[in-house]
Amino acid sequence: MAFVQNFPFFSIVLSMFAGTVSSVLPQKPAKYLNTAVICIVGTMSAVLLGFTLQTGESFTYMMGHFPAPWGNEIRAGVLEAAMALFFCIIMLLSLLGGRKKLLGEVEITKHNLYYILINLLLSSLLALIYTNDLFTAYVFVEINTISACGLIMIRENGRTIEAAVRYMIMSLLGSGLLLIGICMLYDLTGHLLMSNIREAVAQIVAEGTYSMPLLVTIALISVGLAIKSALFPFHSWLPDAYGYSTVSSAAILSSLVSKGYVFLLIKIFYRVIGFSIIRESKIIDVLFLFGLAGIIFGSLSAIKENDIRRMIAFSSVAQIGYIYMGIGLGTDVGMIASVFHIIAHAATKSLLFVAAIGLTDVSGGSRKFIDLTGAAYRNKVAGVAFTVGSLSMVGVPVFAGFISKFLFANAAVYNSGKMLPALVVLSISTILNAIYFMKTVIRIYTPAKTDYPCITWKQEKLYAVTMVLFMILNIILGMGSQPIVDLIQQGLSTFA
Amino acid sequence: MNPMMMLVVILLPILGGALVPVLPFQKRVYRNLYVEALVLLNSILVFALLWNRPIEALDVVRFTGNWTISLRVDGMSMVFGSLIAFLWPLATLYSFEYMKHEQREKTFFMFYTMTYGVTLGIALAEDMLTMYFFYELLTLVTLPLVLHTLTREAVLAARKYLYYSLGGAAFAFIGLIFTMVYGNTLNFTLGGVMNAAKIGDRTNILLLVYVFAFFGFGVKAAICPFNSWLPQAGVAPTPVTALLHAVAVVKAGAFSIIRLTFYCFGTEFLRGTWAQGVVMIATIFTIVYGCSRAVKETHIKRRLAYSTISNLSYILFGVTIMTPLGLTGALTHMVFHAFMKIGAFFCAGAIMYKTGRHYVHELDGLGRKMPKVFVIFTVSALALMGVPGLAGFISKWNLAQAAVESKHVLSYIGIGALLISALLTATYMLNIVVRAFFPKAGFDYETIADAEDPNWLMLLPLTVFALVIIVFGLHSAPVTAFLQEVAAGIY
Amino acid sequence: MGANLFANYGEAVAVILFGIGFSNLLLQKNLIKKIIGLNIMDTAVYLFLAEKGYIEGRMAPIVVDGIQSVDAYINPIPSGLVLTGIVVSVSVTALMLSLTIRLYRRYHTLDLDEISTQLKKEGR
Amino acid sequence: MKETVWVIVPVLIPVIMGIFLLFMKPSKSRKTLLWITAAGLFVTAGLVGYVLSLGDAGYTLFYLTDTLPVFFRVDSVSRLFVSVVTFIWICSGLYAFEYMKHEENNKRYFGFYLLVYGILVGLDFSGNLVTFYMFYELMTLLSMPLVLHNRSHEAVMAGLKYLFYSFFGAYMVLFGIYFIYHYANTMSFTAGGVFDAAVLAENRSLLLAAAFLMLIGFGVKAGMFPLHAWLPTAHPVAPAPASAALSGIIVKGGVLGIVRVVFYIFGADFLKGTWVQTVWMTLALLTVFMGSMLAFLEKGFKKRLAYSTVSQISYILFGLSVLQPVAVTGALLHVVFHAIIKCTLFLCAGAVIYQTGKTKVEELSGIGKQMPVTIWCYTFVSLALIGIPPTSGFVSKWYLATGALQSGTGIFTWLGPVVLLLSALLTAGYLLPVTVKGFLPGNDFDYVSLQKREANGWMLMPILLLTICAVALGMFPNSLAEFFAAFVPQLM
Repeated sequence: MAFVQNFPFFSIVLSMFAGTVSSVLPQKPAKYLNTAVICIVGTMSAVLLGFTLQTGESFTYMMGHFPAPWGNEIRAGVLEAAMALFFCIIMLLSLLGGRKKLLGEVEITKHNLYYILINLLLSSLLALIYTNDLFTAYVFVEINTISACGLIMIRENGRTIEAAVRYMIMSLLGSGLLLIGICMLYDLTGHLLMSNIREAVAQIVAEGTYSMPLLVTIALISVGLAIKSALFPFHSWLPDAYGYSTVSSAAILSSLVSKGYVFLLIKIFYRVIGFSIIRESKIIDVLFLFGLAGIIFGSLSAIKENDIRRMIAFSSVAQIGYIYMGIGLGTDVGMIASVFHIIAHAATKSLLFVAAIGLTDVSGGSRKFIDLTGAAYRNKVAGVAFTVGSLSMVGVPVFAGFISKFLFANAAVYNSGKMLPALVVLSISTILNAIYFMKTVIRIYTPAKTDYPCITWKQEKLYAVTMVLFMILNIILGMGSQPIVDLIQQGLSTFA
Repeated sequence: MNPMMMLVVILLPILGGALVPVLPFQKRVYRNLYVEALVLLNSILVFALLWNRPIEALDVVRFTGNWTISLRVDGMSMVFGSLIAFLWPLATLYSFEYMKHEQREKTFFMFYTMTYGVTLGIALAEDMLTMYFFYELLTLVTLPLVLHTLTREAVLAARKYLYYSLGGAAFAFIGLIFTMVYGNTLNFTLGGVMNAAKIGDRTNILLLVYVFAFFGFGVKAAICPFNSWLPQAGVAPTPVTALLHAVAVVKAGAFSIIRLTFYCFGTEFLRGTWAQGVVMIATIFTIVYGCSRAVKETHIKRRLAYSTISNLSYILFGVTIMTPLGLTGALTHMVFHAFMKIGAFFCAGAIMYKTGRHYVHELDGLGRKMPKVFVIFTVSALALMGVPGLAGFISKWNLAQAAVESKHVLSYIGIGALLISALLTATYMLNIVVRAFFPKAGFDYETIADAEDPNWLMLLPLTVFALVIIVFGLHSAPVTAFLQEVAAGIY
Repeated sequence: MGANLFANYGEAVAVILFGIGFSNLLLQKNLIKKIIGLNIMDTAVYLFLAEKGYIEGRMAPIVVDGIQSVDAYINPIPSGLVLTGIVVSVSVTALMLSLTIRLYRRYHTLDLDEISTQLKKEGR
Repeated sequence: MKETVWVIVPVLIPVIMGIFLLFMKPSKSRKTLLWITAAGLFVTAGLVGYVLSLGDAGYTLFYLTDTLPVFFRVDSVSRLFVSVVTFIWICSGLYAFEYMKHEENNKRYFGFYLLVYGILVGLDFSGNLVTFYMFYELMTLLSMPLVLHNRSHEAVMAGLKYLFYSFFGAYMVLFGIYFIYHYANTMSFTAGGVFDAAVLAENRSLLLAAAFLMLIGFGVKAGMFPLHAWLPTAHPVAPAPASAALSGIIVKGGVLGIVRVVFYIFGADFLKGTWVQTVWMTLALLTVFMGSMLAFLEKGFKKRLAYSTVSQISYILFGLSVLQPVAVTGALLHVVFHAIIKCTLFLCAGAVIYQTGKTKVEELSGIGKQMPVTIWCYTFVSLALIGIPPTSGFVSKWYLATGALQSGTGIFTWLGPVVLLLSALLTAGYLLPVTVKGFLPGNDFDYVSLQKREANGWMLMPILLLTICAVALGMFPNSLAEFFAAFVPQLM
């Protein structure tokens, strides 16, 4: 077995270990350590990606000495590696972008704690991506939740704590459902390893027994993960959590944490239950409907919002809706679209959050639109970046958003039953997005007489560089999307 | 000619325009020279390109899958492209003078020039995706122009313009997707690309999608009920209103609809279906609606904007007849209306620029003070009414012939609508002319002593337009013949 | 159906408990009660797992006098899961409680809606 | 038919001279202005005469589209109309020399006067429908400045009203033209129609509708009910010579249009006995009666004359609508006579206004003592208009009545003549009071204060000339009658 195949395990353990270490480190080393870890993990995943692309199939990696069906396994394929790599990139960029803000918002003594949480989050995300064992998945889901909650509340104020509590409650409900679901699945199949469960499930379905319990199980699991990834109408916690936590946290939460759960769900659909069976069940129709509802209501409440951060947060609700709509289409094309949108939205949304913070900083820290007038002239980089993000969200060609919109629409056509609702909602939501994002763009480009300071990119090199990187990433996704789409396709095929 | 030229003519204005604010010009004059030279050069290139055009297409960017940004010159491109290329330098000339009394000229000329490139992109697009791409881009580059004055109305107008256009594009997008899935190819082919085998029993859905897409693109062509952005966008400086909101942008909408109808869905597929009925009714209604609003409107530019709305629907009406003749009519009106309306708008602009008057009832007696402007205005007014011997008559004639020949009841009604609108046009245009030339008895010319004809920068374009209107009106045979060939797909 | 229910009453009870816990976590206003609900929920899950794991008349797989045949022992994995689950739930509960304390210190109430109204008053 | 460019010369000359006048420096003295105008009028008249002498001449100027020639052709109808136009135009032109003294902006007036002259010649010479339509529109546009000449608020309003009514009509016509172009073999006027019988039969209802629309459309210009309202508003506000020209000539443009459409495009047989004809006749008669009734009730002098125009033109329309040779002859005769008569009436009214400034009928008592010549002329032409033998009006009405009686068009055979008689009585009723009051103001009238106010030669001469024609043509109608007899039958 090739040495590369250890990388998944290494990356998980490495980040976890880094987390524990940084508990004793002062602020700066912790920071550097964390950055280093992310970079290393990134490179490892990159290498792994190369490897898997080369071999063309996925491999399982036995932890400990017990082989399946007893032991615990890690599984890595093209898609997993790609996801890991991408998550690392986004996380790194978000952290860099929010670094200055972090100093202002979190007292210096707590910084190493912050990085602990980040590291744990990373490890848990990686585990969610790689693991081949449902119960492990559950455990890391919880770790993920806890560290995410920590990321929210690390910035001390009432809002964040309240948000954290709401977040906890919601995700605990979710994980409770997930847990009971997993247990029932275990009860049905007697396995915890995905591949084995799959065989067993196939058997069950073939015999036609236990169809009802199976359905219940699927429902429990999907609902649980849906709640955790803030699918409408379980999004009540989201605006506060994203709107008031420190910017990096917001970016990471919105672009990675919720996506991690979605990815897990997709994984379960493919590797545990088997997508054909899912397609039969009515679950995905429900998800589809909630997705549509999420798209519309998310955008609507975003339009009503008068606070730029919360607006972006609400738009996340809509975007999650897109992803579930794609899943709900119940076709492989739809799934590809969803996975691509996970990536595209992660890139765009973190960009938006970081850009927004740049704008609010030059507007006396206020996030109300009225104060943001002309902000784009005071901080040019942020202005441009925000514009790019908005255009991508609206789905203008050359930006990432267009491609995912394109893929969704394309997928929708292949499902004649859900075609029209999907397409119409897609168009309407485009209009709504245009309304609230472009409103903001015009606002920030409307000159105003203010005495707020101007910031040139020289004053904040790091920030500027991050922004540029974000934009480049976005445009890469928009223009050269083909390889990524192929990659996703390949990965999903190895899933099944 | 080398296919790369197509890319060049698109990129040259975009990049050159982007340079405008960067380059350090000592004097206004230098910048104007630069811009004019740029635009002129590009127009020359465009004509060179169109007259000996490359046969093969040019793939620029590969999006996902085999959907590419690719350019090609066919008949339609020749029509639209040459129209744009002809108008732009003149309009630029005009705007040098006009923009003197506006701020932030650099940004203005930057985007003004960039728009040129993007519009050409629409003209040269080989397939639906490319067109959609440039269509979206057009919205974005023209936004700052609408926003230019940055007054409150400007911002509101810009927002509305944006929402409408992007929203429209969103629905057009559905059409794009369907042509992609149910068509043999995405490339424009006269007669449509729909694949009957793939469609099967989904005809009705496809028709519905056509209607969606029609109205989606129709937003830019200001079809009722999506027209309200156009009059509001009149807050932009006159060169913008004249060139973009009377020609480039709105005609781009019409152009896209032509592409959609004749080159994607195909008339065989559409003719005689309920979809045709729906869109036709929409256009007919818009024709009348636009005019009647224009009669009520007292602000000159808004009045002209409403008249644009109805005239655009002439074009669309020609399209919805869905016969080659109809297309010919549509194209004729597309070309001729461009000249008539831009002429009218530039006159209005000249009046505003010279006298600062914006409302019809303020124009009394100006005819004597600014005779040249008002004579030209009268010419374009008469042309818009469709007085024989001027361009407008010809295009209406072709449209009506197409309508009669199609033997479609709705199209008979359409002719009626054309004539009613002609009458209303007479109402709202001539009442300006009469005011200007025959002020009420006892009107003292002291109140407008300061008014005078503008300088050559403004007059030259105006004169050219007037001449073109008359020449086409008296001798349109070559143009019409060419357009007929285009409609027949010879090019 | 009824017979089935009676046959594995353990699972039935577990599911009922789970329901109770879930609804508490969801509906209670008071944070402490919510946390209690959370614990009930988790416990229900453990009960469920234990029920699965336990087989009548067998013993825990602990080797005292030589290894006997496999069917002398119960399935150990669920017990393992239960342990893990307990760990997780304990940590989560701790976190929740700490958060609750924080909130209480700030707003002197345990009612979440009350707190959010106060936040609105703060207007931040 | 021989191609000769001479055909368009009389069209161009006055147009050019008119434009020249318009752009001439205001400083130039009024005398030069008048000289140029006079020159324009007479030169054009001469040219017209020459062209008429050429016989059946035609000329294709150029092509609007590859299938739309701008084409001129001189046929009998053209001859008739163009000679009337020339005659009237010269008379009221000369009259205007004096009259326009008390109006400002003579330059503009005479400029447009010449322009319209040229356009009218073009209208009469038009050889196909599109050309005709082109000149028709131009006529409307260019004659408007004559209407709103004195730029008072009501004048401008009247001008616009005139404009929009005319355009409304014109566009109805255009609607028809579109269909004709598609179904007809050619657009150029051919006696007896340009359609294949098969086509006619095939699209009967459609083409009937088109024909009807075109009738109504041209009817607007001819002041036919229901779209006559512009006429009484527009004619009185214009300066007297202008209103004379308008009432005498411009309205005939509509008549010419109807003649062309009915006899040269659709052909009489196509319309005979159709609902179109019935409606047309009804409308015509209705207008005849209503016009004279309104004139009878009207107080303003010129406005009364305008109403009388409404009714008189509908005599002509009725004559045409009968679609019967004799009646048509009558109609065409009436075209000539009414032109002359109505022109005279307006000129007289103008003279009165010019001399005394009186515009209401009841103010005119004793006017006969003040300006006897004018009023005598007025009386004579009034008699002519009423149709007392041996004056001209009698002749035309006689033809009309007989035509109607022979036509065999159901009730109209007798209803037509009855209405005509009735309206003749009314005509007497609204024209003669002026004379009566004018000469016999009654005993309470003070003869002391009154002195001679006779208009001077420039104004009297045209009036006298016209009056003589009006009467003489009535006594010796044969030449005209023969001229008509020559071509009217081939129209049927």
